[in-house]
Amino acid sequence: MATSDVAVQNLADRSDQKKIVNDFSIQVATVNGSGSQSANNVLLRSIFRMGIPVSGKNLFPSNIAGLPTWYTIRASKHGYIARKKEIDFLVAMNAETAREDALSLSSGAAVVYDQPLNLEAVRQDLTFYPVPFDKIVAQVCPDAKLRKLVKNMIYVGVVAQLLRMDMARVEKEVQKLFARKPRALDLNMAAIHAGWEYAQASLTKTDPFMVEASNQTTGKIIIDGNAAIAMGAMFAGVTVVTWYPITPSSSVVEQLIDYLKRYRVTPEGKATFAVVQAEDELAAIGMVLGAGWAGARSMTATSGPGISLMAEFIGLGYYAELPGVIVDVQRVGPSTGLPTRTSQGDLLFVATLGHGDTKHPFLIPASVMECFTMAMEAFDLAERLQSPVFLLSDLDLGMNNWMSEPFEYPAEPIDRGKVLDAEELHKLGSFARYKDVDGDGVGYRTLPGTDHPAAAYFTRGTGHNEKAQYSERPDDYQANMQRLTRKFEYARTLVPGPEIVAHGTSEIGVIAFGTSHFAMLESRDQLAKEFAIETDYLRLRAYPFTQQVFDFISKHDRVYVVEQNRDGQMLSLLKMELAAADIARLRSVRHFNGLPIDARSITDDIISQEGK
Amino acid sequence: MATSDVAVQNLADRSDQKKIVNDFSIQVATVNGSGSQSANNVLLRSIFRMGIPVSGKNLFPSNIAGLPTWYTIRASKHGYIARKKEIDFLVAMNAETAREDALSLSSGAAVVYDQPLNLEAVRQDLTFYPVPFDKIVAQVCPDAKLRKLVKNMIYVGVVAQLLRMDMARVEKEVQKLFARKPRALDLNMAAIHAGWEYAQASLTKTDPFMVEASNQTTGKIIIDGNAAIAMGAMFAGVTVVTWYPITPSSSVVEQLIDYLKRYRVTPEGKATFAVVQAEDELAAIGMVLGAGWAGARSMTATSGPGISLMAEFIGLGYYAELPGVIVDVQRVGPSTGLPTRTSQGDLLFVATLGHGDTKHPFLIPASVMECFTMAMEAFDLAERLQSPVFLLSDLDLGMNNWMSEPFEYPAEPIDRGKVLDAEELHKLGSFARYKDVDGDGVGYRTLPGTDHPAAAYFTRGTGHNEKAQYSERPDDYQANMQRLTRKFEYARTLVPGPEIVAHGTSEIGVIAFGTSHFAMLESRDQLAKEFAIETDYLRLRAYPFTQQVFDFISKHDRVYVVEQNRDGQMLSLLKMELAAADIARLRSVRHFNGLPIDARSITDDIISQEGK
Amino acid sequence: MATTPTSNPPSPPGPKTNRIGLTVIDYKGGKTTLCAGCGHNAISERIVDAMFDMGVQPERVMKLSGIGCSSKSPAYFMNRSHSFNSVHGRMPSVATGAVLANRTLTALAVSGDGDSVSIGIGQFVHLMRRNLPMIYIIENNGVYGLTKGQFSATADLGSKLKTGVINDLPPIDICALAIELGATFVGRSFSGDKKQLYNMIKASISHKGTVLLDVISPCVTFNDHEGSTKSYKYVKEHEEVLNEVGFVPFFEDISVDYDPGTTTSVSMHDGSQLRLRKLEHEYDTTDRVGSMKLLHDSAGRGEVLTGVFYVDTQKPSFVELLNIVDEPLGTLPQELTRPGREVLDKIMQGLT
Amino acid sequence: MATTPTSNPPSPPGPKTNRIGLTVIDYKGGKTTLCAGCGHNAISERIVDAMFDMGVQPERVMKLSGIGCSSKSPAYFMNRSHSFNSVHGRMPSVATGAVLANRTLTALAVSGDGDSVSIGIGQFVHLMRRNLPMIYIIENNGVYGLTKGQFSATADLGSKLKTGVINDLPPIDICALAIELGATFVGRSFSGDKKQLYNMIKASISHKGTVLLDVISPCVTFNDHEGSTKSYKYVKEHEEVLNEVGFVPFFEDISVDYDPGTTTSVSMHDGSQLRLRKLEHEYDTTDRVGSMKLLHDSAGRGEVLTGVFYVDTQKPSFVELLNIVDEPLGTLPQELTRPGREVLDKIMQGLT
Ligand SMILES: Cc1ncc(C[n+]2csc(CCOP(=O)(O)OP(=O)(O)O)c2C)c(N)n1
Ligand SMILES: Cc1ncc(C[n+]2csc(CCOP(=O)(O)OP(=O)(O)O)c2C)c(N)n1
Ligand code: SF4
Ligand code: SF4
Ligand SMILES: [Mg+2]
Ligand SMILES: [Mg+2]
Repeated sequence: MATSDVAVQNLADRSDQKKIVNDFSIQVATVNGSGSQSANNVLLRSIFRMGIPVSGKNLFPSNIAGLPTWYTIRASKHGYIARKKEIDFLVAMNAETAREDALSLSSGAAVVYDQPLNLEAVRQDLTFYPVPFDKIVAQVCPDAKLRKLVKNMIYVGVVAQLLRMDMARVEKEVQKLFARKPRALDLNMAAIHAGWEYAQASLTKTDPFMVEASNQTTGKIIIDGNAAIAMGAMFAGVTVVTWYPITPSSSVVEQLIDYLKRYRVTPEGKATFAVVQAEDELAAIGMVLGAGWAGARSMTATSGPGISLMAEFIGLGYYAELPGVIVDVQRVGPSTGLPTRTSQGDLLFVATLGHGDTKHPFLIPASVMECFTMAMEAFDLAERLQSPVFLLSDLDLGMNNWMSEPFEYPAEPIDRGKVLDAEELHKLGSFARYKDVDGDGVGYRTLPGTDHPAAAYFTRGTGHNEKAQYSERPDDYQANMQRLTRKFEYARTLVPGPEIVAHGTSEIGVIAFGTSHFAMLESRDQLAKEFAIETDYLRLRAYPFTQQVFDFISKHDRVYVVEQNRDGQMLSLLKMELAAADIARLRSVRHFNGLPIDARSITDDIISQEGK
Repeated sequence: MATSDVAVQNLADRSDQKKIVNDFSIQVATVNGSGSQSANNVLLRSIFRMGIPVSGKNLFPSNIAGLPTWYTIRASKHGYIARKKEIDFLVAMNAETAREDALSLSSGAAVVYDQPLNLEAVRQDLTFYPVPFDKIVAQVCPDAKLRKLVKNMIYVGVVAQLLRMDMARVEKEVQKLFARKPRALDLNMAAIHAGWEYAQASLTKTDPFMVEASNQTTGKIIIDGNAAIAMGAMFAGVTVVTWYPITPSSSVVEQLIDYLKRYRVTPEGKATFAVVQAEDELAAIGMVLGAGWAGARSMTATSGPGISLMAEFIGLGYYAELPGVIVDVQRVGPSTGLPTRTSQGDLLFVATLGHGDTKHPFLIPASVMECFTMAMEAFDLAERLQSPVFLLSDLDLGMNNWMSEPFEYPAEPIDRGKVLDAEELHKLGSFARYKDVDGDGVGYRTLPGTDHPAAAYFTRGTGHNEKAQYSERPDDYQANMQRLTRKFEYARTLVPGPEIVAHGTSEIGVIAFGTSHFAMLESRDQLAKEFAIETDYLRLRAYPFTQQVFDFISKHDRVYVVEQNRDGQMLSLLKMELAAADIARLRSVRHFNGLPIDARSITDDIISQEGK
Repeated sequence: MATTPTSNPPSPPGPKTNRIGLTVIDYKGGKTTLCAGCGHNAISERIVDAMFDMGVQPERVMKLSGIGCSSKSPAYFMNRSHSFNSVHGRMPSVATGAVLANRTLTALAVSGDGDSVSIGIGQFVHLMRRNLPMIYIIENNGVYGLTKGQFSATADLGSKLKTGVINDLPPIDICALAIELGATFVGRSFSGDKKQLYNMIKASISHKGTVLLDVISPCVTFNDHEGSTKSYKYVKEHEEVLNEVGFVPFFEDISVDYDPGTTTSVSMHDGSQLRLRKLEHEYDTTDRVGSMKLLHDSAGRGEVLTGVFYVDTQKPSFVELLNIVDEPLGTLPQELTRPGREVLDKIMQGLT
Repeated sequence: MATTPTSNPPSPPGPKTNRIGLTVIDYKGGKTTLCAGCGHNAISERIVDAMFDMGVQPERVMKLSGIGCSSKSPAYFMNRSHSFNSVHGRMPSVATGAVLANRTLTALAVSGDGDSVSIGIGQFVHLMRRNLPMIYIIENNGVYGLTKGQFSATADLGSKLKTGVINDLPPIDICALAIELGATFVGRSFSGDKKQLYNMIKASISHKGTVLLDVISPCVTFNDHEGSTKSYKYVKEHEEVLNEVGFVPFFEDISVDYDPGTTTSVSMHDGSQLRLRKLEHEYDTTDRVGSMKLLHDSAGRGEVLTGVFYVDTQKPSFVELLNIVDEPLGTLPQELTRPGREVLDKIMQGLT
């Protein structure tokens, strides 16, 4: 299998080398279940702690053990943290893929490999570093059963030495990792040292790649998007969490359980939350809506197949006006698709989920920071709108480690929307659940248990009038549906607006969102530097679109909408809302092979559409 | 509750009457469960058999007995069979709604009513015919328990007399209905006669409405859309039918069971079909796909909520390429909505049903004739495309009686698509399930049980290569998805094209589909006659759109897309595919109060958009 | 203002009030839209009686249901309680969420055999496993009333529809299943047995886990299942007149009253016989395996056993297992649901 | 060309063939991608053995599954059979459709406890009711292997995950449930009991209704449930080194061999003990109520009973109930599936 989407390279003369510092990507090719994750983490964190911007991407198969896995670390002094198409430094640990892995490298790349693989025979234009892993591991690890695992730390030592990394830094990261496991610490440390020493003694560095200490990451944190969402949910005051395990969303809730157990238990030892592993996604969303109806801040996390199963209930949520937050960590569909690959493929489906006329707001975090903040916003929105609200993350954001500024404590208190309590009811005398009192399409609700004889109302998915009474009257139905449209317009004013970078001079605009953001940033630099094309940039952060989005589009001749799906789903959503004159400005850039989008793919596509 | 969407009328002077022949609507207001259906049928069929074009629409509540129901019969010498907003002749049998029913009539309408209701006090501008139903029924029906039922036939007699209908014709229809129930026949016949005689003796006709024999319906049949689909399915050779009861689709399968039992049993008494009442819609569609995979022509029928529940499986069907026909008899959503009202509200949802990038073809019958023919086409399409294909009917078409030319026996044999049998495999030696051999995106498949060692392949919803082997390779995934796009383009060439009526001179085009068709036809006449606006007309019959659709749009300045949903779903689908210049031509006309669309609503909307 | 001291005047003979001072009117619902004589209406009445007599405050009750005639019935009792008529077959999940959001309320769920046993059996099974504190009434008529009488998964083997279709699949015994799966209060009654049903609901109100009541509730409109011996008398005599399904004859409610330990036969509207056997007073309701055997044996004899079959007051309920605070989660103040600044700081520290 | 007549030459010592002349290779599948030592692999091998020995033609078999490690396993046996790996929890419906389309094939379904008992219990229940002719194997490990080890609805009460989470909900006994619901061939085995499992599959092949085999199949990677006595030995000794879940140690297959009527304890990879009790040869497999009681009683004793519990060869299968033609519906010729012109004419006549 290809390690990347770069075609197998032709041989080419090795070009003259000069030092390439803090600007390259490392790929570790191994098999899953072999325990390489800790090793890769040590590498990533060591470079990060040396002050160089990094990103790590895990490309793993959909099984538990024994299949090819690639972990890519990109170090970039420019701060580029999107996937880079080209691999500069390969660690080939997997016999099955080693040949193809090596063949798809660019000329000039370096390869550390397990000696018996004899990779140097494959090409002449790479730098090869054979390492006798088995021999080395046997020396540091007497227990044969553990060797497969410990072997990984040996490549950490080798790579660290070859890249001229700061060994003290590496040691610190290992110490952190194994802080509470002294035996493991000793073993792993010994392995790293053995690798380092082997490299120092037996390998001659001829590749150009080097790490040099910098100060670009001071104060920054590393976290994955799923954990950041979990954290946001906790600080949003979530009280009922339901889930059904599915890759890549499981860790949202697993991490959330961790946080909640630690920080959301009363001094008496009681939980201020309930987490339920439901029997499936239908049940998970049913619980969310039941809980939201009864007053809880409720959420579930899932991925595509779960979204499909939630369709009927989400329609109920829209029409019966029930709050709830649904986190969709998108993976490649349709159907089971590639469950361990990333995608932005659920946009259109989510926006109109459910039969009949439905419309749902969604938020699209582009960073772990936004995973945190938008998780909180989603809960406020859901309760203010009394409707299901989606948080559309993806596998790339959710399961990979990203660096970030530390998160900030929420400045605003929790907003629970329009809820009448007994006292207010007492003043009002009565209330009509679905009456548009404020003209924003949102009625006032009461919670079960409200101690007032007029508090109760009947919630249903069938036609109803303002007083929540059953009605099949054409006028009641139509008025209610029109109010729901008004509510959606109101949502437009509440959702986070786009982030815009505009010089005001460019005739070309680009629109991206979510994890395409970082590739987009890099691509804009490429366009500017390599092709002298300046672009204005709008990063969408939510649906429905706010007015700024329309304004941005109408201000540019050509607007490229960049997305990670086949059918141009965001483009479709835009077309549904835009005037024809503005639609004429739109162009589409799509990436949908399951790998995170990279800058080069965007740049190439735009350049070809620009006819350059 | 309003019987129609006409606002309650102000009093107005009764205009001078002249005879209005074969051009009016009758509404019978009653409660459901009271057995009025036979009576209404006799009325409808009698007028029909007198040679006048008719249509009947049942507006019923979502319960079993005791709530208001309205049945409307429109007689139209012009052949208009859409719902008419105004009621000309009311039969007010329901005390609960009688007042409002009468108040919403246009001035000059006639009202037959149950004497104790004292309706004549309500307005002065109507013609009132009080009838002492209880007294009359007591005379003809000694069994008190049956009187509620028999009462209905009395109004048939009254109305028949007042409209000057041909009593012999009425008698024939009653005879047909009760052919095998002599006691019921006698009782009902007596009731009709009693009604007739009462009217003749005690009522003086002062309204203008009359039925006169004509020859406009010679040779025509009357049938509901659901039965027509059932018939189509049987002649399509359906072999596996699964369902879960839901209004308004249940009768598709109930009628199909009837047909199959009668016409699809071998001389040995064995069934050439299997019908399963599944435990829910997830199971129903799972069975359809399993059966389609194993070679059956399989189908299910459902409505909105069922479609929502099928989302995950439909995505599997798209991606694993499994044939199956899904009949969606649309009702009002979202959620349970108005389960007994009509809508065209599932278009957008169905078109992209399932998470990830999915696209599904659908056919949209506008008549009972097309219910029959398109049901057959759907099966051919599903097997030729190896994909789920939807038939989007609606409650109005499915559950109401429509007149039609008799159906014609299919001219073409069944087309089962690309299936390799053992013999062909023997010649080929091997096959690759997902290889695009013919360039149309459709591979060849084999059925389980094919007696050849190379026949088997592995069907899955996960990534796969041409040989149906598991693959997570980016290139395999992308190539496969691109082939599926090709297949959808191929579908564009197979689905039925639109029906176009164009003079070639008009700058205004109108687009409608499904049951909006008849209101559209009438509205075009209104536009022409009342406003001198000539329109060209394109009736969509399928998605994806064929080239003619694009051509039609680009040939007109303004194109009104008429549909029965809130969000302009067909408009959205068009916008997704059209060039911006053509999108600029589109206007939207939407009707979404649960009542079948009527010509006047369309005309008014177009006129106001035309600024007239 | 006059301040003449008076002795307590004899209270005017007003309507009867219960221990919290409410009248039965305070427990009423909207006018039913179900068929006259439908068993479901009788059950609604028993709910009202039991809730009134137990003095449950209506505002402390939440009603939950799926979709079906039965699931509509919460609209016809206790208007002063919040109610959630959800989607078909998935009420258990909605109830679970609602109970977790507010554990202090009494959750009263009403569902049908189609809603709970056909489409809904998956959620039903898992609800039973969890022992969620709630009262779950299945108004069991063996058919889908609201969609005009198709068989549900509790239809008896050999039952016949008006259309002539015969049910050839075995019925699911809801009670045996519930006990098998872990429900802690399981009983069966009959909509027409006012006393037994009333008492069962009363008993349910104080139970701390899942109460599952399977209440046989005839569908007078579509229940022409041929029972043990007879066919639908009324139809038989008048069959020629009944020319269409659209006609719904008006039926009187059926009711029975018989002693524990005895068997009685009830004539259903369709003329068929329902053989009910009431458990003895001294029956041991804590013997799980024994109760299941009893159910299997009596089903084998063609009897519909009624009574409370199994009670377990020891098994922790789902909210106990989750160890949640005593107050409703839904209305906890921000102080309890949003950790302080120091917590975020601490987490951030750990991530650098 | 030489035409020298020869006597039959002694056939070269080739691989063993079965009664239809195929070798065991013809029953093999692709290389497994499951963890080494996973119980599911052992079950695949037994399927191959049984199918080979019974001489079932692989082209006459269709394999069906849902989603999970277990559900992947059809890719690892019998490549010459069509296979359908469908969606999570809904395989029973797919199987139903497939069997109806071609009743002449042997349907072999493989699923997991998560796939069939958690998400899938609804379809499972209804499949059992229908007695669809198929072999349904649940590879039961009490966890969701493929999503990294969360509890399924068959996890034992008190089981503990690596993360420390404890299962506090009662397990569903698939066999008792299947018998309750009407399955006609119900048994339980253990992936490591080669002989018993092999024989059970062999017996299944000729049964005419639903065969439900609950096969305990340890998940070596995520199964650290604390069983009766011991904890996960290997992990205990090296726990400090096992720093991440990503590491999957290589395990040998577990296997057992013991006599009917006896009890044996098996050491699982996690060091826990699984107590298996094999039914006596003379056990009465036709006593439905008795078999359920036996299962309940043995579960109460903490034993995992193995063997065939219940067989009913009389109950008609679903395809028999549907009275469909003997040939596959899927390939009936148009002559049989499209009625003639006269039929349409007749229907049209009736509508005028
Ligand atoms: C997803 C879905 N499928 C089908 C329906 C149609 N439907 C409404 S009620 C009902 C059956 C109700 O049966 P039951 O629960 O037994 O209630 P009853 O009417 O008999 O009291 C069905 C199938 C629906 N509402 N939703
Ligand atoms: C609708 C849906 N939800 C969740 C998942 C994720 N998922 C894949 S396999 C699995 C559990 C499998 O458990 P089991 O059936 O016991 O199989 P095992 O892996 O243990 O053999 C889950 C939850 C999915 N594929 N589809
Ligand atoms: S149809 Fe049956 S279940 Fe529904 S209301 Fe009428 S009697 Fe009751
Ligand atoms: S994770 Fe468990 S169930 Fe899955 S393959 Fe590995 S051992 Fe088997
Ligand atoms: Mg029912
Ligand atoms: Mg499992």
